[in-house]
Amino acid sequence: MSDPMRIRAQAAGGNATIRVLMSHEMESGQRKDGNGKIIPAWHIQDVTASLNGKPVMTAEWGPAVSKNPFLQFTIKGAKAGDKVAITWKDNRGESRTDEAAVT
Amino acid sequence: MNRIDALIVAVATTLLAACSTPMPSGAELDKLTQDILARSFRAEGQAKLERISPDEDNRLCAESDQTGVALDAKVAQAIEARNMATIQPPKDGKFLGDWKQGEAIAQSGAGKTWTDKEGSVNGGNCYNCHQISQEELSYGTLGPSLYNYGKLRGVANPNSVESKPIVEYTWGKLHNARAYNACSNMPRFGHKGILTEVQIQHVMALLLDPASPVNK
Amino acid sequence: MSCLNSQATAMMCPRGMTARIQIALTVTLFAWAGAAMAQKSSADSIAEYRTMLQDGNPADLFEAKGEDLWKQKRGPKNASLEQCDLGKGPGVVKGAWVELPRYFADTGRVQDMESRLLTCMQTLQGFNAEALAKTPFGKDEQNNVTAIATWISAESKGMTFNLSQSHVEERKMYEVGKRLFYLRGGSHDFACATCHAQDDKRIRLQDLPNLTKQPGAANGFGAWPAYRVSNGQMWGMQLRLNDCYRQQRFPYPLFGSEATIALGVYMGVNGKGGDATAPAIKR
Amino acid sequence: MHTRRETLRHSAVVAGLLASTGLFPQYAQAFDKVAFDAKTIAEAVKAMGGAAPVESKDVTITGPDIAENGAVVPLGVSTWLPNVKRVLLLVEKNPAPLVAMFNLSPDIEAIFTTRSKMGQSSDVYAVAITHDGKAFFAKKEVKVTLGGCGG
Repeated sequence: MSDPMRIRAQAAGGNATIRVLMSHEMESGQRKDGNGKIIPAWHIQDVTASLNGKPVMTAEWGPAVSKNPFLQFTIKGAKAGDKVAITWKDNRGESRTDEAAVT
Repeated sequence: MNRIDALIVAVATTLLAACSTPMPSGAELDKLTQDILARSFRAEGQAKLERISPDEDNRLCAESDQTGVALDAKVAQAIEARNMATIQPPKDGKFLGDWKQGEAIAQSGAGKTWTDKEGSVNGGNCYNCHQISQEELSYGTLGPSLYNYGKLRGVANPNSVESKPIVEYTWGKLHNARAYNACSNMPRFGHKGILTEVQIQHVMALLLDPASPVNK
Repeated sequence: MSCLNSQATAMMCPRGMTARIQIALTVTLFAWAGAAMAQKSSADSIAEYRTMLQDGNPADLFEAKGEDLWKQKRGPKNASLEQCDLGKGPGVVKGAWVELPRYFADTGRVQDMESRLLTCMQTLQGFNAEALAKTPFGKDEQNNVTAIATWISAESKGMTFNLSQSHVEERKMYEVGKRLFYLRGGSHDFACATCHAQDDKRIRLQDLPNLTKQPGAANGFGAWPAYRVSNGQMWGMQLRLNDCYRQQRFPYPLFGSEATIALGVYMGVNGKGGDATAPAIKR
Repeated sequence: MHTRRETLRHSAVVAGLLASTGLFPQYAQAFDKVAFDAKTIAEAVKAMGGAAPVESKDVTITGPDIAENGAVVPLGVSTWLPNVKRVLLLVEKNPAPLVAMFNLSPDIEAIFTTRSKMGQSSDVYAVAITHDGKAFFAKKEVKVTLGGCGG
């Protein structure tokens, strides 16, 4: 099972800046193991964000995003107490959702 | 007994009570360090335990480093003489190889660790400590810059008679730096079998060949 | 607003930008404005790169996991680590790390954070400390030890180092650590001191802290556990020293060995008064 | 200052990179993004008509000039162009150039930061695609250095 994300959502100037750290290998599919065999790609493909249950952002990622990915974006009009939920899905079909309140 | 003396005695008594054993002597601490070394490491791959039993040169230099007391001039000379005696001129008489291969050797930091396969090709680690060519921005500063090494020393033709002293000195320095500076931090590339003679020839070319980017 | 910032340049305030966006962009564009300035040295560029990484250190992920592990009932005895004595009494975590390594009367040894954690995992949770010490880095329970160490260090973030030298065993370990620090060996004649006994030196582009005194000692010692960008791994001090010795071409130092703990005492005492910055992010 | 030739080259590179993602059929033309001479670039850009990517000051790319480690290179994209549907981050010399694509909504700002792996020094591009299919881009060179002892 994957480890939880760390989500920081800070309100400022009428917006909220969202910083997310995800726990994921993000294997590129370009590396070889000790026996010279290609290590298959294993990476997050889709990221979605919602504010109080309403979808606000979708993203599609390639295998080049770094291991244990970091994402920062800004939600308009979000204020303290609002709930931000982030979901990722990887190319193996695994997914994870975590939630944080705007502070 | 005045007040200060009384205080010292009181403090000393308290300390002694708290720590039943007194602080060992320097020699005892040296011995303890050796015992701890022996208990703290295991051999792994090609990194055998003999690597933590320093030779006399290293023992003397480490002691000087640690205590901050410079080596006696005679001791330093003896270290340099011992190391000078290890330097062999190139078997084929050629001091310079191919600077391009020398650049690759200077870039590589591989070799001799417990994760390196025994007998794999070693690098020279040169850029870790020295600026060499101007193109490589990622260079260390533990050693002096070697940019324009040959040019600054007036080496227009490495095969000329005029260039002979600097060519031979550079060969010796790469082979065994401790021959010129008893406690140099530079690895003894030839003496310790880190680089082969052919590899040293290539690094020589990187530093001394007028065609090398180092001398542009 | 951000345009009034002393760091801002006219470039940060392009026409048509709303005030709202300016606020949101301040952090991101700070680096961009810097990038637009002419003739920056490579050292400046590297410093800028490091600054960009500071916000969003994946060590946070390990810190959160470590806190969970500390509180979770685990091991053969199904107990948490909440009664673990890190030197300031059972269960006291805050401030513990800036006083480690220290002498522990119950084990009769000077222990660093990671070796002390093994003691607690054995006595409280019933794990076999010897087996844990032999587990390779990055595997099984070793990952958990690293995560817990990450959390413990984070609980002391910003505090200052204050290692004890009152016990004779602590003073002995300092002296042994000092001797080990200067020990030249391996195929390349390297000592810790080869790279870490001078000010303002670097290896390749990495700054080398002078670990023999302040501020280098706390800067170096006080940054680990740290997230290693190059391999995406979290490294504790034991692994940090292990890999130093690997690169020194020495044999393999055992996990929690007296040698690595003695070096911890040497660096930690030298760093007295310096800030604890762990868990940091490193190349 | 960019010469016209450079501008055309960048436009063609971006078109080629967009084509390589397989997400934009309008760019899926026979591009050889490596060996261009000025004439073919001009022709290629002309062939794309209105769809040719245009370098724009209203798109910004953020990133370091030098990355100490290619495993983690912080990259950001932002734009204040109207009518933008999605923004992309691309690394020209990566085996798969598309790092990330963000779809906009009225609820978020067009500002994103993430981190990319880079196998070597390369130009990196931020591209904004509008609802009517136009592409606007910004470019930056990022040098990747070798750090550490390398052992």
